[in-house]
Amino acid sequence: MINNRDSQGMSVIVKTITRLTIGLILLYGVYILLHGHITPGGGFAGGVIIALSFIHIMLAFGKNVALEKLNQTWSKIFESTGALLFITIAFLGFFGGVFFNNFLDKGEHFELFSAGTILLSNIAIFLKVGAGLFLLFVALVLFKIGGRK
Amino acid sequence: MEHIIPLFVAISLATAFLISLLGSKFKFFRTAFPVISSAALVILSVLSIFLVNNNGLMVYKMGGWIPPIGICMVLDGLSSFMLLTVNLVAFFIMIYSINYVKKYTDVYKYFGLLFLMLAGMNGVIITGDLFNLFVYLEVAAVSSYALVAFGTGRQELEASFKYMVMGTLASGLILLSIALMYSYTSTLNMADIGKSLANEGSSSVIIFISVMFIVGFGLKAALVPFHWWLPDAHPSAPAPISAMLSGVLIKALGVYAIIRIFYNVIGSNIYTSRILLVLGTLSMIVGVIFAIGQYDFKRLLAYHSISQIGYVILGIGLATPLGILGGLFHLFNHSIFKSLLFLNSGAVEYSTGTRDLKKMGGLNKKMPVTGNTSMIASMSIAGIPPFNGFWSKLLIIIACVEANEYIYGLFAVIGSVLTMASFMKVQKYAFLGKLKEKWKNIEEVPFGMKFSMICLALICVFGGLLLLPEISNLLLKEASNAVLIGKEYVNQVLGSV
Amino acid sequence: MIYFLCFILFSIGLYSILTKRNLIKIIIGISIVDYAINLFFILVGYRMNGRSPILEKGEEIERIVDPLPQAVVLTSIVIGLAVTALLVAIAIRIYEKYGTFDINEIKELKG
Amino acid sequence: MLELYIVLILMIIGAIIAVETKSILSSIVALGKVGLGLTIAFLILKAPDLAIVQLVVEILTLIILIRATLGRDVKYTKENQNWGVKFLSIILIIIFLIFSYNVLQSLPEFGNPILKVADYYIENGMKETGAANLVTSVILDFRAFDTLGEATVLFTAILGALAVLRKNGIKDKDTKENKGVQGD
Repeated sequence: MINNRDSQGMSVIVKTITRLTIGLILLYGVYILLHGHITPGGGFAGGVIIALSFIHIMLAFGKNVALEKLNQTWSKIFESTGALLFITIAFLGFFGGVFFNNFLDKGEHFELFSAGTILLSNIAIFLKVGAGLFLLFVALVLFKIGGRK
Repeated sequence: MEHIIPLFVAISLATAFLISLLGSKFKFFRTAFPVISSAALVILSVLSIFLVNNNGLMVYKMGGWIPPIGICMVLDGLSSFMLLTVNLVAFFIMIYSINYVKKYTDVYKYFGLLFLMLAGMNGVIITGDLFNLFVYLEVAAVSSYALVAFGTGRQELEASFKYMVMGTLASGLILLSIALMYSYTSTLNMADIGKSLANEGSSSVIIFISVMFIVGFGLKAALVPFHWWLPDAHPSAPAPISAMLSGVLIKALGVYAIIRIFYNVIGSNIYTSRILLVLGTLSMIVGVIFAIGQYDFKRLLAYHSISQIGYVILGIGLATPLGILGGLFHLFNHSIFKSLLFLNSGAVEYSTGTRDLKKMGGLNKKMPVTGNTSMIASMSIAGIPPFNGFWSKLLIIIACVEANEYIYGLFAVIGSVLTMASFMKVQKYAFLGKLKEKWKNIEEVPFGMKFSMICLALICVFGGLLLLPEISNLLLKEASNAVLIGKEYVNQVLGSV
Repeated sequence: MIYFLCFILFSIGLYSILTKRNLIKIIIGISIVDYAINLFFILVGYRMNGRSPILEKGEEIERIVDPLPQAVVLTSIVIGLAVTALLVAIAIRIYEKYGTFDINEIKELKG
Repeated sequence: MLELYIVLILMIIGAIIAVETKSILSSIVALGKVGLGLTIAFLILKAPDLAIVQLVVEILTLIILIRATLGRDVKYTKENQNWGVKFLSIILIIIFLIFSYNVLQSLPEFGNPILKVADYYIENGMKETGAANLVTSVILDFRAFDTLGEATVLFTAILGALAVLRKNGIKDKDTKENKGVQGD
């Protein structure tokens, strides 16, 4: 039972503006993620922003378009992989002697590739949070459509 | 060897993530894998007991940072005792679940959530950091909210919502007191907090924080003025989850945290002991009085959980060596027999589809394993001599008399008698007597469920052996010593860095 | 005094949880309680005329506010979001079963 | 710190509106105002990391809450007439506030925290972890175990929400009663 209105999404104005801004939002999310150890932000904020950008597509264009870009199976896999990646990083700490050791070279301060495992952890959290929140929103929305009598 | 300490959390988390990644595809991850993983956790807990016995208290520095800077894990007698209790019960529940959850859809989510709950409990037990305790408490709590609603029926959802609101309120109070504590001591490590407080004495801030902690953790442990979510939440969950919630969750999140914070960190004083004694007695009596009138099997058991937690708190509140030993021993025994009883109720529900005691009758003839194991568990909980419940209740009552708290001892005896009456009713209605017409064709439950029930019943029968000097020195004495040393904990943790 | 304002915010949320009968209002109350606690934690770590805990090239390290409460609150915000999401999921499932968000009409259990 | 007081008072007003207004949608919007106030307060208190996170989380919360209420017949709430509960709660809250007022006097003064552990982070944080953002260095290195827990809570909540929202909880039976579409 696909509701007509949902597949059409919102008005042309909204769609056009979304098309223009969505790239910027995605870019901003990635920036926030990668510079988490130098400037404000980090994996969590980046992940939420990415999830919000997909939610944005979904609200503007309807759920089919959004689900073509990232469907539920994949987001589920991304989510679990992110979580597993994070715990693997924790296990890798045993190379440095203890659980959760930041065993990599710390590198030059203020550089993008510095701070050892922090960047990797950020990416793991980003995957988990972004995919997870999108999945959650999709579940809530799909449930609503079907739940109405 | 000290590297096994973080594994308690890491293995259970990794298991949960793997199940949620692969569980929908491969059957292995829904059946054998949880059992194997939880067996590994049981083996690790047994190892940890020997480790503590050899080395005394052990501190594991996460990421290599020394305690006040980073998070540390502390393994002492009390933690290893709690770890054994939690993981042992969880192991039997995993075996039982494989058959029981066949009626639900998306079983892998069930096992994933169950392992997340286990990870949360292990994290709470083993951590040495106050905020970290809160985080893992939330992991366990959030997964338990979802598991209560797992059946997605009307009652499940309502109970889960109620439970969730109360649980979140409790977490909020706990977090607020952690914030106050941080502002007052400027550290989050439990040992370091204890050290800062040693110089302060008891000020109004500490009293306020203590009250908030008692309310917060009291809500989690379902002590009496804060108990009213439990009789809804525990019966509504699937039976193995009820066993997990009543058997270990309220103890790991409530009782353990209360013991750790009030004995080892803030330091016990006459007021907190008095409050715990009163709350314990109140829970003991009120819980059992409510239980007597119930005809819903699981609801009755849930009220008994409140009552039995009262015994544990009463023993702990006495603050004498014997009282604490009795309280902890009762905690272990209650985990075993209460999970067994919930598993029995699940087995009955599995075969007959009802929880109403009035509709049952004579089930012993058709379900001999369930009937007999529930008989053992009932006698255990009622405190009939050879079984484990008798010994722990006896210890608590003797401890009351020794401490000249005759009134509390009297209440404990009264509670025990009422418990016996209540379980005689259960046996009479459900398992003894004449078999009703409509249950002519029911069958005993599958092997996995039987196996768990028999094993737990065996532990009930031989549980008293834990009091033998050799075993008791290894397990119970270590645990009660860890409580009794009080603020010496602080020096031991900071000393071993 | 500023701490006390924060506690007033906390009390408003508490009042909403204790007295309101609508599931969404209860969720709102829980969110307000979360906000108040987070704000309190950050207030605790603030230093008068402090600087944010993000270092920049060639700057002196001085009067930096306490980074630990910020890290802790980050965790706490995420936990708050998680709890809210689960609460909403259960609430809309309840709506599907009962057709209402009103607690007075959702009373199968005795309490 | 006058601006902080103003923001806080605005937040309190917003919270009162959110709690007391009859329309659910306005109540959610008022909650958004409180969250926005919190974001600004974080900025004033020199916590830009939190301001970003709070802002995006706030948006997400609002979307979820509005999505939950839209299309459902719950525009207005009925006022609860149970004065006993109200009276008791107010008494309880007043007692709580009186006690907390006394307690808050004995905390360290606002703006002058003790900074026992934090000094170490500030002095050595960048040297030992290589991250210029000290908050990140705390959450992903010094206290990474907390972050593992935090990520797990979110994971749990999402798994739990998917479990709660699935089409039929129990196989075969009750298909008539459960009409929802599967959540995943």
